Amino acid sequence: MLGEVILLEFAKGVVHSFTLLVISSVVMIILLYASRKGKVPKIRKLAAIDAIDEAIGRATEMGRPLHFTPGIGDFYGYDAPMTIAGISVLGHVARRVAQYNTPLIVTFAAPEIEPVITDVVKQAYLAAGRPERFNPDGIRFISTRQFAYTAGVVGILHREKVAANLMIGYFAGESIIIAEAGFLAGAIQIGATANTYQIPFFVVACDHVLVSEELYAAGAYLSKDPVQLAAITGQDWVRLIVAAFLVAGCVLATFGISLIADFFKM
Amino acid sequence: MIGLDAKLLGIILSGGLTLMAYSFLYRENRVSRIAEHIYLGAATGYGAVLSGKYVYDNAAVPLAKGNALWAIPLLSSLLLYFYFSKKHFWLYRLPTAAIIGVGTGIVVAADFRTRLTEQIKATLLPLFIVNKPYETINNLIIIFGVVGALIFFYFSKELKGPTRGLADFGKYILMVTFGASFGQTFMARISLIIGRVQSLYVWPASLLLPLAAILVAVAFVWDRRKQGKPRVSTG
Amino acid sequence: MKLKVPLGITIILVLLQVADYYFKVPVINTAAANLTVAILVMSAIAVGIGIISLTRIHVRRIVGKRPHSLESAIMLITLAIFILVGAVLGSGDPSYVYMFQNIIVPLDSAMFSLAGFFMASAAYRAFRARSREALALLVAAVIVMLGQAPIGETFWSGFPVLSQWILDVPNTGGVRALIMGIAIGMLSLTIRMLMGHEKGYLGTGA
Amino acid sequence: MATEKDWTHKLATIDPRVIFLLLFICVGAPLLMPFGLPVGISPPTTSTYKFIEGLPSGSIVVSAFDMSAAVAPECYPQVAAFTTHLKNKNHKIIEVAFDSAGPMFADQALKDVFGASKDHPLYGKNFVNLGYVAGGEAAMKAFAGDPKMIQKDFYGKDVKDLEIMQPLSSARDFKLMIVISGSQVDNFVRQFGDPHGVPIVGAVTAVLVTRVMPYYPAKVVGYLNGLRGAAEYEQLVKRPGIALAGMDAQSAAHLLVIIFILVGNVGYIVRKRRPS
Repeated sequence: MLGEVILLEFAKGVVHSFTLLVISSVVMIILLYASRKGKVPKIRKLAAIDAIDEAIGRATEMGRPLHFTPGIGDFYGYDAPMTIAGISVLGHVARRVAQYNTPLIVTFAAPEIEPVITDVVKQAYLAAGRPERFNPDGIRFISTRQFAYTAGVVGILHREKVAANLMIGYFAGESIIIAEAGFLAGAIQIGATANTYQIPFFVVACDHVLVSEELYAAGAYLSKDPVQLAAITGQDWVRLIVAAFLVAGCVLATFGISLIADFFKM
Repeated sequence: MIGLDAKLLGIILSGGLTLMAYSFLYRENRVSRIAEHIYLGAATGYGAVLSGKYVYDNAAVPLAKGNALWAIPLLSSLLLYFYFSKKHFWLYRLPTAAIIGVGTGIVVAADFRTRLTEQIKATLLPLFIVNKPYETINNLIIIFGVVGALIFFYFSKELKGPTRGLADFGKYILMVTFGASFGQTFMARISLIIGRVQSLYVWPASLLLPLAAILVAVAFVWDRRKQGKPRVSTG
Repeated sequence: MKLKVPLGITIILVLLQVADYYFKVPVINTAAANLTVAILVMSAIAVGIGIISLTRIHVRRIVGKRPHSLESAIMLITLAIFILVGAVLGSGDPSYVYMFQNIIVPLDSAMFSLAGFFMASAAYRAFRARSREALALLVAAVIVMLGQAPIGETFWSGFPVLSQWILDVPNTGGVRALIMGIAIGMLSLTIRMLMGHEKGYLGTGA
Repeated sequence: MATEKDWTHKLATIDPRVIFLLLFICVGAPLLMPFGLPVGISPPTTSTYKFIEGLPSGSIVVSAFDMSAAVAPECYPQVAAFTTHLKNKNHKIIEVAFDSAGPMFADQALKDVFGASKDHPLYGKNFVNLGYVAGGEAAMKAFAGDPKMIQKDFYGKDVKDLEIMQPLSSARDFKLMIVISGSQVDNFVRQFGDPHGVPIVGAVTAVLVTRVMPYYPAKVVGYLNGLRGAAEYEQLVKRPGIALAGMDAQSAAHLLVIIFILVGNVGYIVRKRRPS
């Protein structure tokens, strides 16, 4: 009965998408399992992520704070994965600054992510063996309104003489304002977002940029955990599958064969 | 009469706040700081009121009408406030996990289609069209641009040989994309400045313009004398 | 317990939402739709956390007589006024709309318009022909700018055409590749989450 | 190594505040004294104009204000321009808002074009401001199904008593819908264009144009591209206004930035070429 309903009412025009989603997921899951058996995947160097250490080093040397923001996103919808990826990077950053005793300021715009951020930072200080260095005043909700948040961050960057500014997560129209204000305040800057319209602004105003999907790979890359790295390899496998579809589809389209094009209409 | 005065006051207030915020462009200062904090308080307070209204309209009203199911989100979201408890801190994770589950579930399913498969579909173009050299070239740029830029992000190893060449082509396509996107947005942002300047030209806000100019000039002379060298960008 | 239960909740809800998108099963579709509103209600309730911690930070600053206490006081007073007036009169009241129109709106637009100034200074500094890639970025930006503003066509009527071509052809290719990569990256992140490897979002660091 | 006082160094390291000040002047001066550079009229603007021109006099046209205050600098001049055109052609205008900031701009447009809003003798006959309908896309769907679902207009008058609303039973009676938006037009295509066959015009921000293009010209019969679209329309309706002056400010600002980019590169390249 239920099966009948599903078969008949399988939402129209999404068969191709569902098929590809299943294939991609299966490929990624297989690679994750393979890595558990000790197959350590190789990943090329990602300069912008490696630069995070450089930024922390500089803030430490100068004895000035490091500012981290996962952006204006929350846990709902389009911005959710970017916020999550940003928080994942924050965990690694917090562990390093805990070791070096560099002051850390984290700002954000969605109140519901505050508990998670506090939790992540606290645990990172604990993991680094320095729980006493955790400063709750560094975790700052600024405002729910986009440009009020921007105004607050810009103020903090200047007043607290931030030495390193890490913007990793979801950003919209405020990206250029925060990034350029950070530059004027003399901070070394790393920008990362998967909001395509905002990447150019990070490219012009930041020292290092994680372009689009590198944001999602950053947490896994920093963890150096083979299982997580396998997920990045999984991204590459899916990328190759997609490229193969594209090339084959275009070649067939050239000769007027619409086999693959028809599949994507299903 | 009172209505008119309120209107004039509004014009002065919004003009004044605009100029206070703009004073940041000279440097971070007490005036811009005050505007910043007025803004933070006002915007956050306003947001809280709207959130309150949302909760009231969408959960409290149905609950009062007897739809008891709405008690679930209301009560479970109170668990978020265990964030302030030292002992049962972790309880905040339950509602957060629910928010994240629904929040990412929605986007993963929909975006996989609109951002991946629909894009593949749109890129299935013929590599060669007879007697249409212009379209052929455009198609080739789009197809090799998409494939090249996808390959450019290849994480598993450094690329060599022909794939390297393809990735390089992708890199240039990405650079052109970023440049074009920057150039295209500039006009929209200038439109915003135009909007602000127009609001400053309205009487009596226009009275504030010469005042602001004098203040900036004074600050400039003051800074020069204190030999606070103006910040300089690096080449 | 402290991790497995929340992880379980996330997994079930993600799968439910994915099923809702791809299948027409009335039970799932209704549940998913109601959950969506429920989640928005829950996020809205979370705003209280923000208000509490904001107040905490600024009160501490005033009590500790730290720098910028005056600004903190201004912040707290405006916050209180906007919450009280809104709660008492309602968000649709003309006085409240007036406050919104004359305080928040101008500051919104003033802050946003700083983007115009900052784009100009960033363009001057960053658009240098340091490498061939930088040159591609710079040339594309300048052509599109000249294609947008009427000044471009005054110089050469071809600028709008060339600019449109850049937007339609190479830009289309670039944007497509970017968003396809993002969809793949997002899937990879979600699978890491669902398999219990990416736990940052549950507050457990790395 | 070139010295600090070298001219090439100066060209490559101009204080950003000089740029800020000059940009402010470049925007501010042309608004006071426009120099009137001609603005070429693009096909989507022309097709919008022609579509409105081609409707029989007295057609029902809906202006849907899905705009927030943040996009007003781009979108309001468009509203003023096309509302003037609708008035000149004697079309009946129904203003409705799906963003809470919308009704204020709808009211402003009536005052600017007709000289008065609710006190105008033709209010309720030739034009109406229905105010804000909460609920996003669900509200759009309801409004498309029954435009009289709105009880009171923006000024508190009973909608069922207004003459202009009498012949309406569903969105099928709309001859055109002009969507003023900075966020999306997709929802309007889904709720009005696809199910009811209402032709749609997008009065949108420049950033949104790329998302409107896929619908043009099939479902969206024309669109106005940000402030530029408004300036083009002002020329078509022969009512030069705020947008045309704004285009001069745009030209000056764009030229300034391009000059600065060139200057920076001259400084940079000369320094690089010079033996150290």
